[in-house]
Order: sequence, then C-alpha cells, then structure tokens
Amino acid sequence: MSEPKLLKLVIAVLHRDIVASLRRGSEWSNPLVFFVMVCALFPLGIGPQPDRLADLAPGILWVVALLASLLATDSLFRGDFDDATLEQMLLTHQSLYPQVLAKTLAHWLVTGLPLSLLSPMLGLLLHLPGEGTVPLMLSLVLGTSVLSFIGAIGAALTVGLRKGGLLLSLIVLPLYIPVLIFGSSAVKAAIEGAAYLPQLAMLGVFFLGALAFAPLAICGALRISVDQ
Amino acid sequence: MSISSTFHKWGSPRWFYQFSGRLLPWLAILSLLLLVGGAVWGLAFVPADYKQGNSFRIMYIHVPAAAVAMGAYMTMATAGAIHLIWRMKLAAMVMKAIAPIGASLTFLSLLTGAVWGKPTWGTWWVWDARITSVLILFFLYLGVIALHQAFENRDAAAKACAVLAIVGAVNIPIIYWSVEWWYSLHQPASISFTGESTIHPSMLRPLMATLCGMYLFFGWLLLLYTRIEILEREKNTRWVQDLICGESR
Amino acid sequence: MLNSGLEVKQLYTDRDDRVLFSDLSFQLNAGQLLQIAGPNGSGKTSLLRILAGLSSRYSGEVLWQGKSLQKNRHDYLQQLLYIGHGAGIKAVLSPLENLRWSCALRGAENSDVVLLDALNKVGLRGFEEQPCFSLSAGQQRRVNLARLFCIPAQLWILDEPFTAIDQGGVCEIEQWLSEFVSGGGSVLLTTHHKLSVSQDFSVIALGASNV
Amino acid sequence: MYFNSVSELFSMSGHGSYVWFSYGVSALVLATLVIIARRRRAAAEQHIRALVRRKDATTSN
Repeated sequence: MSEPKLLKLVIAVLHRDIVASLRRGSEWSNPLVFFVMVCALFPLGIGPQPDRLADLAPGILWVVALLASLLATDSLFRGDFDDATLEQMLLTHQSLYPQVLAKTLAHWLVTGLPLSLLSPMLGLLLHLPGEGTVPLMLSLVLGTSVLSFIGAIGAALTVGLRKGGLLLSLIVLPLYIPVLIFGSSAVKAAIEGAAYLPQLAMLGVFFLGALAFAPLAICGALRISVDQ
Repeated sequence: MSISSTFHKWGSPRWFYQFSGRLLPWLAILSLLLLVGGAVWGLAFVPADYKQGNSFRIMYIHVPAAAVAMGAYMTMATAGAIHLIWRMKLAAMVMKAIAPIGASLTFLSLLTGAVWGKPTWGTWWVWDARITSVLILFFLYLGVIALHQAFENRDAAAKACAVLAIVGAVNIPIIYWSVEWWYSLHQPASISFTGESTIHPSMLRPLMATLCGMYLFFGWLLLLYTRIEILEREKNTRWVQDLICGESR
Repeated sequence: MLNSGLEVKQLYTDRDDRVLFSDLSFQLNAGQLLQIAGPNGSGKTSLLRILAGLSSRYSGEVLWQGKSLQKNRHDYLQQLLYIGHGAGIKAVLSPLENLRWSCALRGAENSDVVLLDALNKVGLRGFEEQPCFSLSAGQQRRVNLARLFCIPAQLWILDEPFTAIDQGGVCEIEQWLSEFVSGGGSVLLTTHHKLSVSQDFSVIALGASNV
Repeated sequence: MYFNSVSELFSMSGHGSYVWFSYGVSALVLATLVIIARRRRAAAEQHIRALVRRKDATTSN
C-alpha cells in the first residue's frame, strides 16, 4: 500500500470520528464534567484546608483524570459495533492497524486533550502550587494518550458484551498503574523543585510503546469481538 | 485453516488426558511430601530469626505462593499465545484452568503477607513494593476471570482472555518496575527491612522444599482442572463417552 | 478455471450444540445470483457472516477463485461488498459523509459527484446533507445500499436488502441486481421476498431438514 | 526440634497465632482447590452419563 493511500485512510477515519463526536457533544463534554465534579468532591470529603489540598492535589487530579478517561473509553468502539460500521472497517483490504490508530487518536483528541487543557483550572481549585501547573498539563497530555491506547484494548475486548462498562474498568485499571505513578510523580517532583523531565520522558517512552504495540492487540480484540 | 487444523488435533486433548492420568499420582504424592515436609521442617526445626523471631516462618508458605502465582500468570499468557497463534484447543483449556488456581495462590500470598506484616512491622498492610506488585497481579487475575465469565461463547472467551493475558504479561515487568521505582521514592527509613538480608542459609533449605512442593502442587492442580475442561468440551466425542460410561455399552 | 468465484465445500456450523447446517456445498460464479432462503434462526445470517469472513465458527472450506479465504483474504476483500442487516451508517453524519468514509475505507477514490450520483440513484436527492437520524428507516437503508454504486466489487453479499424498503424500491433494487449480474458480477443474498429478476437464479433453502 | 516443648511450638514466643493461622489458611485454600476439582469432575461425569443415556434412549427407539 502506498503512503498517500494510507495517509488518506487515516485522515478519513480521524475526520469522521472527530466530526461524529463533536456533533454528539456528550462524548467530549461528559468526561470533562465528570472531571470537574469529582475534583470538587474532594475538598468536601477531606476538608477545605489549602495546604492539605495542595499536598494531595497531584494525586487527586491524576486519579480523577484517569477515571474520566476510563469512562470515556467505553464508547470508543461501542457506537461502531452497534451500527455495524465496525464490520466495514474489518471488511476492507486496507489494513486495520491504521484505522484503529486513527480512531484511538481521534478519541484522545476529543477526550484526553480537553481534560489536559482543563486541568490547570482544577489545579487552582485544589490549590495546586503554581510550579505544578505546567508539568500537570504536560504529563496529562502524554499520559492520557497512553491511557487511551490501553483503554482501547479493553474497549475492543468488551465491545461485544452487553455489560461492558464495569468489566472494562476491571481489566484496564491494573494496566493504568505505571502511567499513574509517573504522571503524578512528575507533578510532585516539580512542586518540590526537583527535575520532572525524567518522568515525562518515561511517559513518552510509554506513549511510543503503546503507539507501536497497542493497535496490534486492539485489532485482534476487535476481530474476536465481532466473531461471536 | 482455523477449524480444519484444529480438527486434526482432536487427538491431542485425548493424548493429553491419557498421559496426564499417569502423571497425576506421582505429582500428588511428591508435592504433598515436599509441602508437608518443608512446612514441618520450617515450623519446628529451623532456628528463629534473630531480628523477627518466629514470624519469619510464614515465609515458607508466603514466598512459594507468590512465586508460583507469578509463574502461573506467565504460563497462562504463554498458553494464550499458543492458542492464538496455532489455534490449539488444549492451550485454551490450560489457560482457563490456570486462572482460578493462580488467583487463589495470589490471594494466599497476599493474606499470608498481611499476617506476616502484623508482628514484623506492627501493621496488617504496608504499601511495600513487593506486596503492592502482588496485589496488582491479583487484580490482573480477577480481570481475566471476569472477562472469561462475561462471554457466552466459549471460543470467543478463550481468545479474548488470551489477548488480555498477553497484554498483562507484557505489562507486568513495566508495572513491577514502576512500583519498585515508586516505592524507592517514598520509602521511609524505618521500613528499610528486607527479607533477604537476614536469611541464614539453614533457613533456605526448607524454603527450597516448599517452593518445589508448591510448583508441583500447582502442576497437579493444573492437570486436574485441565482434565475437567477436556471432559466438558469433548463431551460429545466417542472417547470421552466410552471413558466415562465404560466401553461395554 | 478463470471464472470460479465463491466456492463452499462441506460447510458446517452450530450454535450452542444446535446444528445450523452441515455438509453445505455450493458454487457461485461470475454472472450468477444465489438466494439463501429459510425460516428465522435457520442460519442465513450466520452463513453470510462466514462467507464475508467475519465469523470463523465453522468447519469446511470456503474458496475464492480456487484459494482458501484465509490465504486469499486480501484479494477477496478487494472484490467483496457485504451489506449486513445492521445500520451500516453513523446516525449523526449525513449520507454524503457516510459514503465518503465508506469509500475511503475501501480506497475507492470517488469525487463527490460520483457519491451524489449514487445517492440520487437510491432516491435520496435533497437529503444528501441531512443527518441520517432525521431520515426514515427506509431512507437509512437506502443510504447503506448506495454503497453498491460507489464501491467497485465483484461479489455482493446482501443480508435482507429489502428490509424497510417500499414496494417501488424493491423493484428498483431487483433491477440493480439484474444489471450487476448481467455485467458479470455475483450476488448472494437472503430475503423472504419472492425475488423477480430477469435472469435465472438458484435458491438454497436452509433449515429445510428441520421442518 | 528447635523448640523445647510442644506448647512452646504452639506459642512461638507470641508469634504462634500469626504463624499457625497462615499455615491453617494455606492448607484450607489448597485443600479447597482440590475439593472443587473433585466436585467439578463428578459433575462433568454425571453430565456426560446423562448425555449418553439420552442418546441411547433415542437410538434404541
């Protein structure tokens, strides 16, 4: 397959998925609303003292962002499975890999990226020290993309099941742990005045690894889910 | 190629069933001997640890359970890969058989770890790198079991679990290494105790016995569960029906 | 043989220990139309999904141009157009956007003129830019069927193409099938409708032995 | 034996309850795995016998 043809395929899938989720609205807005609401619950649960919140903010923001991304992931292939457009993706001589890559990327663009961009505001609400803001955003940008790829594997495995939602979190959450560790640690390191680039570099490594290998698992999982 | 080649291998579960039948008694006797012998040795004959006193004796069950649980996950992922690549039905059965055994051993390792922690560290649970890793391994097992139960179609369940187990196995080194790194960041000086530094060579020998015993016991259970899977899946074949009901009918 | 298209040998499949069909063999060459008939639950959709390569739950052989489907998958998918009983379109997108995406998946480089022409053919002139959820069930089905006119293929596998289509529409579709077949294409379809096309065609009845 | 008496073996200078509890639970879990295997095997055999009886009944008629 020639390069421009591959690129055309990727662009077509990206365009279609982004347009579809922007038109539906809830797909990109619900995770954001969830992110804001759950972050607002924490001061109510642990008290309003700014220093205490500031101490916990990196962890809270990262865990809640992770959960928001997880919730959004369930719908990644479900719509296509229900309206049988997923069958069309499988029934073409063009390879599935770039299609899956484009779909996951589109999903990240409408869920993970807005989450990352919104995070500084929630950092303010939780009294996150100013030095942590930029690392928080950067680590979320890198981290949520990895989360999207890992989550897509789980979404592809559970898309054919009637009760996929909770099951998806069971199988995906343990795999999220390394991302959480390095993401929140980058923010903490920045607040303490230490170097946070190593952690970001690690997230970058995870991203490259996920970019290369996750679509393989996703393709296999999709074929299994359709073949029932 | 998919089904036709698997039909060629119909003989393979049958062969496995007959072969494993001869292995079962030896595995059972040897594993129980090693487990019970090692436990008695470790409980009653090894001198107490000068630092921990007698609580270290839990190690003789905790360490083998953790080690075998880890090995079991890798075996499960390998079986999954074999099932996906060569479409071997037997591998799917082995994979399904491992999940509950591995999860039980992981649970055992967590429980004994917690009980060991109470007299040693004065608390039931410590977010120590090793225990946290075992906890994550437990979650991974639960995920595989939950996914398997959610499918109605057995073949799809096996394939989906194979993919998940492989993804998990690829991630385990990354997860373990991340958790190690995370722990090294937060490690308070007071809990810098590690098991190995205080182990005296004489304490290691019973551990070897229970470790080998646990591996063999796992092998025994694996054969038992796989044989049941074979019976359930091949229930419509002549050889299974002859085997259960006698050839005279 | 150059013409040998789809060939099925001793196909067997079951669901939950219930045999849907066994020892099913047939051949579908260029310029032929084959109707799969049978009551609900007789395995028509299962058969079509197997032939489309979506399902691997079978034993037996499926050959495309003399080679097994697994070995010849790339060529086969290039020649196959499968329209299942699912919607096959995204409801929030317009018919035109849906077709653009479908063509891009197949690597069919069509200008919008071709796509508009296809939509015109299925009777959706004036609806090209409306979101599909605002169309009726029959119109949505027509959007899906418009793929027949913008994706080049040799073999059409159609699962109940007449669902939700009005009487006049059914005649039109039969007309398209005729034209495609006389142009050298092959069609495999399921329907409960009594088919009237200008060519001779064969019918395979599934589930007949159970009745 | 390392301990001077059986009662000392049981008490293990205060750690006895932890140690014996661990070993007890371990024995229980491992035994349960074996018992479950036995039961599932019996159930599978019963299922197959019923299957064969049904088959024999239909073929003899």
